[in-house]
Amino acid sequence: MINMRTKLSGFVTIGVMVTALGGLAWAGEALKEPSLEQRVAELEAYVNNGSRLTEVASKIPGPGPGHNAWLMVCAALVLFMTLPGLALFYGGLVRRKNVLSVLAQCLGIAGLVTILWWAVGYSLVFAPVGSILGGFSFAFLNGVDSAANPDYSGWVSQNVFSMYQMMFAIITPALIVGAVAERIKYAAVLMFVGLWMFVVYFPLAHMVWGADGLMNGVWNAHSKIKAIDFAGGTVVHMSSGWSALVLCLIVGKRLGLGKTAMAPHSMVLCMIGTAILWIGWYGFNAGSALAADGIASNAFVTTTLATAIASVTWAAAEWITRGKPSVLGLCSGVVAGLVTVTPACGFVTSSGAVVIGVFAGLMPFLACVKLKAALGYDDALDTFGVHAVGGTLGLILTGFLATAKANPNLATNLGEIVGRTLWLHQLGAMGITIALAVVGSAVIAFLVKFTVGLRPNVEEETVGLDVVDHGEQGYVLE
Amino acid sequence: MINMRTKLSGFVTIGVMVTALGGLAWAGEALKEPSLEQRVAELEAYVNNGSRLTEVASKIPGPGPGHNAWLMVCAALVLFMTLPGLALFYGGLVRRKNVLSVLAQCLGIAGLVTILWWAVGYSLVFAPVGSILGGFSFAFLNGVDSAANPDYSGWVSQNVFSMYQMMFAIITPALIVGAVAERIKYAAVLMFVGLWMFVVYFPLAHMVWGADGLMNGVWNAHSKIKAIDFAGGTVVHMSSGWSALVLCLIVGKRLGLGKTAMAPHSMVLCMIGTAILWIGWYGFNAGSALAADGIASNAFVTTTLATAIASVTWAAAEWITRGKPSVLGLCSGVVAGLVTVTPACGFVTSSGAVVIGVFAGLMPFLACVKLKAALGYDDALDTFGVHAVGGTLGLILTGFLATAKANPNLATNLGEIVGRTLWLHQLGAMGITIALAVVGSAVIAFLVKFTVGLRPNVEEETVGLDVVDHGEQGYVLE
Amino acid sequence: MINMRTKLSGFVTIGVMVTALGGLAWAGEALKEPSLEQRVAELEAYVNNGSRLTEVASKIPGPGPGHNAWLMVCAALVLFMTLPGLALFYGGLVRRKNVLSVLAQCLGIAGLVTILWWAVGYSLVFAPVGSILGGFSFAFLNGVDSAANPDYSGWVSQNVFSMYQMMFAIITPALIVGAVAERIKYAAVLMFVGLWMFVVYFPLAHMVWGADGLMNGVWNAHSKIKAIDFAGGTVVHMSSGWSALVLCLIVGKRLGLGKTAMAPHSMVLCMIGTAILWIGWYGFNAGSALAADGIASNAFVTTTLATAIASVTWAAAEWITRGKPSVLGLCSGVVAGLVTVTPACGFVTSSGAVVIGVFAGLMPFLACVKLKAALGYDDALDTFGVHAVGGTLGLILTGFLATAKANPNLATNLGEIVGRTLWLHQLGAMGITIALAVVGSAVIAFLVKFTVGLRPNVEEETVGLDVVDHGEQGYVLE
Amino acid sequence: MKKIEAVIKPFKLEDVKDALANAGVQGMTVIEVKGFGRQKGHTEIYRGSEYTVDFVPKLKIEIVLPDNAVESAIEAIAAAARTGKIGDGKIFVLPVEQALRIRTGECGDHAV
Amino acid sequence: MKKIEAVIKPFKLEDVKDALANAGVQGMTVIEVKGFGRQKGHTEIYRGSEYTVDFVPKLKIEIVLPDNAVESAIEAIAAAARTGKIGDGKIFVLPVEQALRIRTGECGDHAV
Amino acid sequence: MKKIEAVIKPFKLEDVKDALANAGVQGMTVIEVKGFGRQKGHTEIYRGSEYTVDFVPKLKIEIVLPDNAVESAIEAIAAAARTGKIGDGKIFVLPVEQALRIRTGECGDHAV
Ligand SMILES: Nc1ncnc2c1ncn2[C@@H]1O[C@H](COP(=O)(O)OP(=O)(O)O)[C@@H](O)[C@H]1O
Ligand SMILES: Nc1ncnc2c1ncn2[C@@H]1O[C@H](COP(=O)(O)OP(=O)(O)O)[C@@H](O)[C@H]1O
Ligand SMILES: Nc1ncnc2c1ncn2[C@@H]1O[C@H](COP(=O)(O)OP(=O)(O)O)[C@@H](O)[C@H]1O
Repeated sequence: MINMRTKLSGFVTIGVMVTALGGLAWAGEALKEPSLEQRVAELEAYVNNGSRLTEVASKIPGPGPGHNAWLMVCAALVLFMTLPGLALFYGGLVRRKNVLSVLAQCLGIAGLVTILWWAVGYSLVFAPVGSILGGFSFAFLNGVDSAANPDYSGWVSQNVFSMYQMMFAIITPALIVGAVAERIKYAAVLMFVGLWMFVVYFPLAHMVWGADGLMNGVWNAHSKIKAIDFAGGTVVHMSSGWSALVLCLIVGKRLGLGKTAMAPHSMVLCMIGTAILWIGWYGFNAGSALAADGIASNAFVTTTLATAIASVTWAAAEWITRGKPSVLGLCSGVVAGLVTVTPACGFVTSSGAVVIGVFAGLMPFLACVKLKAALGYDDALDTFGVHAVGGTLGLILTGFLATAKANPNLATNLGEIVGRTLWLHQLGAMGITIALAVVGSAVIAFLVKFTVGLRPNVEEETVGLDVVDHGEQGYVLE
Repeated sequence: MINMRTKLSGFVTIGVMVTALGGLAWAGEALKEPSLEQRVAELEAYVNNGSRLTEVASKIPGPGPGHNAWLMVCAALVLFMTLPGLALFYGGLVRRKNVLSVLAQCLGIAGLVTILWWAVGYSLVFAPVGSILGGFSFAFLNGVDSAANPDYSGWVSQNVFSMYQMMFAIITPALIVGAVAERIKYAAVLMFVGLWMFVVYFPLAHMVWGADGLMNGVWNAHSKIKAIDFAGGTVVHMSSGWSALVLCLIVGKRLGLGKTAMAPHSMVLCMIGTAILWIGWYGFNAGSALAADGIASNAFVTTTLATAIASVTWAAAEWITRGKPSVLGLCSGVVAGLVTVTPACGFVTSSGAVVIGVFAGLMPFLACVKLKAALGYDDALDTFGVHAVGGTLGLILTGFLATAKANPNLATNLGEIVGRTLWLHQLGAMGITIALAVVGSAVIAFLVKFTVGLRPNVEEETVGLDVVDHGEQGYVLE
Repeated sequence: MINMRTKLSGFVTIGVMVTALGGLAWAGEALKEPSLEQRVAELEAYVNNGSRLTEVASKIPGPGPGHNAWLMVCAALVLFMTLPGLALFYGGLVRRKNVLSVLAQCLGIAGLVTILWWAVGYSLVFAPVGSILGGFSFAFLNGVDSAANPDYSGWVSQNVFSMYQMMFAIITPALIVGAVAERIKYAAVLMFVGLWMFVVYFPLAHMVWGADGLMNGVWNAHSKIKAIDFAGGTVVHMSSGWSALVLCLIVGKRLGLGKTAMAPHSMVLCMIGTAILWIGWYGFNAGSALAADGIASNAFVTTTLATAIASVTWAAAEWITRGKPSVLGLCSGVVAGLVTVTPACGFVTSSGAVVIGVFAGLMPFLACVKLKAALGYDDALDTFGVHAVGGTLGLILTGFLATAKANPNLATNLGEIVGRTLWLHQLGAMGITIALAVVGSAVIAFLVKFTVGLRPNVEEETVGLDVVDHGEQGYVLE
Repeated sequence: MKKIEAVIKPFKLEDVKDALANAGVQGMTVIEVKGFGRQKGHTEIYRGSEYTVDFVPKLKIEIVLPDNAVESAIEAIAAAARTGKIGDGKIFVLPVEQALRIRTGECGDHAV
Repeated sequence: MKKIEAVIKPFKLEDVKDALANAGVQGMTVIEVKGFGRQKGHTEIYRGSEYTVDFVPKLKIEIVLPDNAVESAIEAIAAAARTGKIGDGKIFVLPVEQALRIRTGECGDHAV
Repeated sequence: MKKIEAVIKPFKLEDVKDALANAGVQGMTVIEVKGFGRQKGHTEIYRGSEYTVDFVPKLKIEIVLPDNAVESAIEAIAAAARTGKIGDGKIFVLPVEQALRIRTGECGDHAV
């Protein structure tokens, strides 16, 4: 839309400000005008992503354009990871007859989680007060407008922040479907995810990222467990990965597993999905700085290095152990690198990222190739092998590699433990995350099993979920 | 390219400034130097997307980095919507033998419209003076350089603004091709679009968005019709949707319609296109704030909510009425949500967006499934059902749901009518838009019919347009 | 993830500053505090992308958010060009049995080049001192942190700058594989590229873009050859294109060329790749301003115009010479336009871009269609015809069309020669680039040939590289 | 028993199927094939390269049926598949010695 | 020599192949086909349009073999392909007059 | 009339087509098939899973022609398709009882 808003902007921003500062200054009691020096200091605070002045009225009460633009871009990038990134990454790996079911699951989860997030999810995660779960003050995005919420990000609109966080809440349950692909009812997926958000995601996200969360080591001085997780090793990858394992055990193996070929129907789609995941992950990781500042810059670099190195490592492992590096290996390494560096990216240096990349290429490789074969569970698309193993690995490596050189915020509440006992706190967070995911998912899975049911019947599974659950075919190529 | 431009930048920006302010201060007559207070105020104006100082020389005469970066990103995102977003969304829905014809149409339209826009289009839409059509002062982008045009956006380069708007001018006619897909000559598409830009698009865009436009309710205090349309409900969606209906009636039905199966050849491509449309639409909607400010933040949120909810609603309607939610239903809902929230996104709150989302899921669903079946026109890919119906719906809902709480600019020229009679003005804009699109398209369609001709012959249509018009095949899979 | 960094930011930025300014002020000897006027001047410098104050301590020592956000986005966009852009553009053009080999080459090159770049590449290109090659001071990204490197970009983190440049180093060798697609061993590609980076890319990039580079006409006042190349006509396109010609001559023709059909297996993938290349190229070209300033704005516009016009021109040439415009023609025109405008985009006006677009549509068209047929080399996917021809053409046209009106930086070191003898310097740069690429590639190709070998055997080439080199199939559609 | 093999134009499948159903035929098997014959294919051009695609996509219908049903089936196919333009296709009849329905084990005319 | 043509359900291919191998059959050719018969297809809905896809994907197996091997091959196929549900498919036997192995030029029973 | 069915290696199609044209054959039908025989397929590995793809892509050519043309056609195919390596394929000859050109209604030898 065209605007000549210039003349009106004073008005605009004052409108915004009144809303924004409502909690600080009682309506009616106006703050004093700032001095010229204070105005300059606030402009500098914008550039530095520093704290706003609270004792005087602000001349720039809205979001700061550079940071706000960045977070809008990042929110779009994280959505891009799910739609179509993850949908293609997974969709390419299933058989042709089930490709649409994967796309429908990703789309349906995006819609469902949006509604839950709008209604209560955002509030349960980011509203005060509580160390396990937030409150209801932001329900229906009440009061969540274009002003910033200084508890989380000083220069980004809170409504943008809420959408950015929502994109994380969307991709997390979507990761789970990889483990049970090709053999779960559409209704079962939606019911499982709907419950899982309340039982696992919202509490975990609040505990790790909520300003008063139990495990928010960086920002909550009173947190019991001083763990750190920059962009979601626990909340996103461990939670989905461990839940995926439980769910796929309860759902059972695909019909014909081990007897009929279940080769990916399109490695091309899988590779497109991988590339989109990589690009989108910059929004996920560097965006988690919630500003376009130096910490974002650092996260951008560590993400890139760990990912590329994990990709090479995985492919090299294949080349050595079987004589051929595969596209799926290169892609799996990319995803494993991205997953593993996620909790670490804003806390480690580029050298730390290189170390993470090597581990990220090896451990998930072993999990997918050796462990799965040894134990025999049917984690169809390796959600457990990549996300649970990678996320757990990353969480622990972060405990050892995090350094205030990479992120000075680590020196505030955690100065005593970084480089020393931090890894113990990471283990604590690991334990809680796994326990919550495993127990929560098991309970929900049985609930679904005995209500709408988990699996299609044999005939349906043989025909494929696309036709059975959606009445469509992925390709009509005659 | 590498730069050490730092030392030169004073020079650079002065160069820009001279050009930019040419119209305000006569060349030669230098403006006074600003005071320190004025300099700080101008920096604040940048952060706030407020108005520049005009009475003194500016120390920051170029574009503002945060806003300018944002609009470059948004321009790229809107192009991404057409190439490859819309091309895939439509391309996946046609039969295999016509997929390339759709891609060629989108690519060809992008090229053709770029040339028209560069030559006269931008000028006819955004140059003064006129309430129906602009003038020629910006022809060949004359004088359109990196300085901002304060009539439209104070902190974004005018040349970036011109490209951003061009991307809208590209996608609009590309939307039309969905209705006549699989049965129209390539030359006919290009000729139709070439004329249509002059007859329908340029006037409509000027009337709605031109600073002195007839229907620019927000910014033109003298506008006859005080309509509001944030990102293109009239200019983009209604214009293309109603034109599509007319064109598909004149072109006639596809050979064999109703007898042979015309199922989408690749729902996978269609879903990829949908996802790209969604992502790109953030550039379309939030970018229409022309700044990374609080209004953009709000548009980002309303766009997300309406889209996700419309997707769920459409799929739920399918689930209820036919027993299965389909991927095409989820995708159609996404697009319908995006279309319907387009005119509203910068003017309504998040609650308003939820209401829009529900309507957007239902009305276009009914139009595509019931209305089309009842009336029997062959709108092949439902351009009318989604874009005309969704755009019209959105325009009217905006009349009821717009509020100065979401966008304080509504309080300036429209304080009297917002929340009261605004919807009547919306109806007025609706009438003019439909009349222009319907009459204009009919005239042009007959002109094309009797010159280059609209349809391939029966043999050609049977073989498919890819081979006939382009000498290529979409897939060679043997 | 979530932050309340606001209170800590002073600390953060001081931490960064100490590192950043280490070279300027000896540790321990603190700079003086800036005056209010100096603080305002520095904020203005941020907006203008101007030079920082060096004589006093900075209150905003970190990266500037608008510029930093922009360059992070651009770095992601340039990676997006390779993964999946180029991979799909090339992958769609090969036969079905070789599609994965192309994807694997692009992925493998991304990984390999990242490792080289991290270890020594960045240092050899951007560390002082030397006119042919840089030094080792930045090896292992030592000292490359979130502070800016004022030699290159005053308001962008140096680590982001290093990643941005890395994305160029990734796509360049990936372009080469198009010429030898469908008939080269995976190991050979990796070995060739590994050596080629040291022999061709790193020296060339340093000569053209290094602050003290031999051919850096814009910024190095002492450069011997006063050439200009905004975004990589020499470093990226000519280097890869000429190397591709040499390599494909040494590798030899595909088996059965001219006898069996080698039609693209998926023009749809090719078009998706083209669109992604176009979108990503905004990061490549407008990002090369290294700031979201007016020069970036100008590059955005010239890139768009030249690309769209080249696409139309190429398709028109096909339409005239053979009766049908093809999707491959439209796509080839897009890429040719992007390539040709690359060296010019930041130096020419929009009118200049239109001229470039027309040439870019014609010359590469003739090279791919006539020259290749006449000479008979098997440049499978036309890397030479598009990138070498387009890049060379663009370099020379830049010599004639560059103007200080578009980029005032041209007036500093080059005021005397722009518009006069600049084209002679461009010819000089052309000669050095071609010589280095041709000789370097020939030597390396023979080295590879006599060690790991270049080609698979006849049986393997017949079966296809996907199964032979990677043990996978692109599509399993039964 | 006999086996009828008919090569037809793809867009005629619906018509042929209906005609056969009317003629009492209940089962058949259809195969996508490439036909070479009098009807010519098309030319594709990709940058410098020109390819003549000299096959035409066709469908082959296979029906096994009792001897006495052959005549009417052939007539039904021929009538439904005819456009009168080159490339309409062929009908061939081959002898069949035995037939078996897997599900039931029935043999001979009962199996088809 | 005879030619056996068997239409089976796709997911039975492995079983049938193994059964044939056990019965001594070493070579065969397999074709993807669409079957029309008692077993019905499915319905697809795309926005307003409903399509009945009335074919079912099947595989056709073709084996040429000496007369004396026919019986056991038929039995092997029938046993391995049977599920007892509609759509299990058919087995047809046709006469073959000659066979030739291209590589060696061998003829007759030796060629198959 | 006879029907020749030849299974060949896909990349030999051009050569076989030319050879048949030289031998006077004007029409034929080609089908993509999967071959199982002496020639073995390949192995694919996807993360932990290994699949042996034990079919080989082949083309089947079908030609119906007058009895007296059979010999030369077989020779033409055999010569053109031979590489001497395992997997070159087979040629089978089956009896045909009737042929009809749909377009014209011509029957017998005139129809092919
Ligand atoms: N001798 C033959 N043997 C097998 N199939 C044939 C033969 N001749 C033609 N066909 C098939 O019949 C189709 C139609 O034949 P064509 O010569 O094009 O037209 P028409 O049947 O009208 O003369 C061919 O595409 C081919 O598939
Ligand atoms: N008369 C026939 N001629 C050729 N193929 C047939 C015939 N009847 C059936 N078929 C094939 O056999 C398949 C199975 O037949 P169908 O009637 O569905 O089940 P059943 O064999 O169990 O009675 C069909 O899909 C079709 O491919
Ligand atoms: N008995 C058979 N019946 C039908 N097709 C066969 C038979 N034996 C082989 N074939 C086909 O011939 C192809 C080549 O056979 P193969 O045994 O691999 O090589 P060769 O013919 O050189 O001995 C096989 O892939 C298969 O398609």
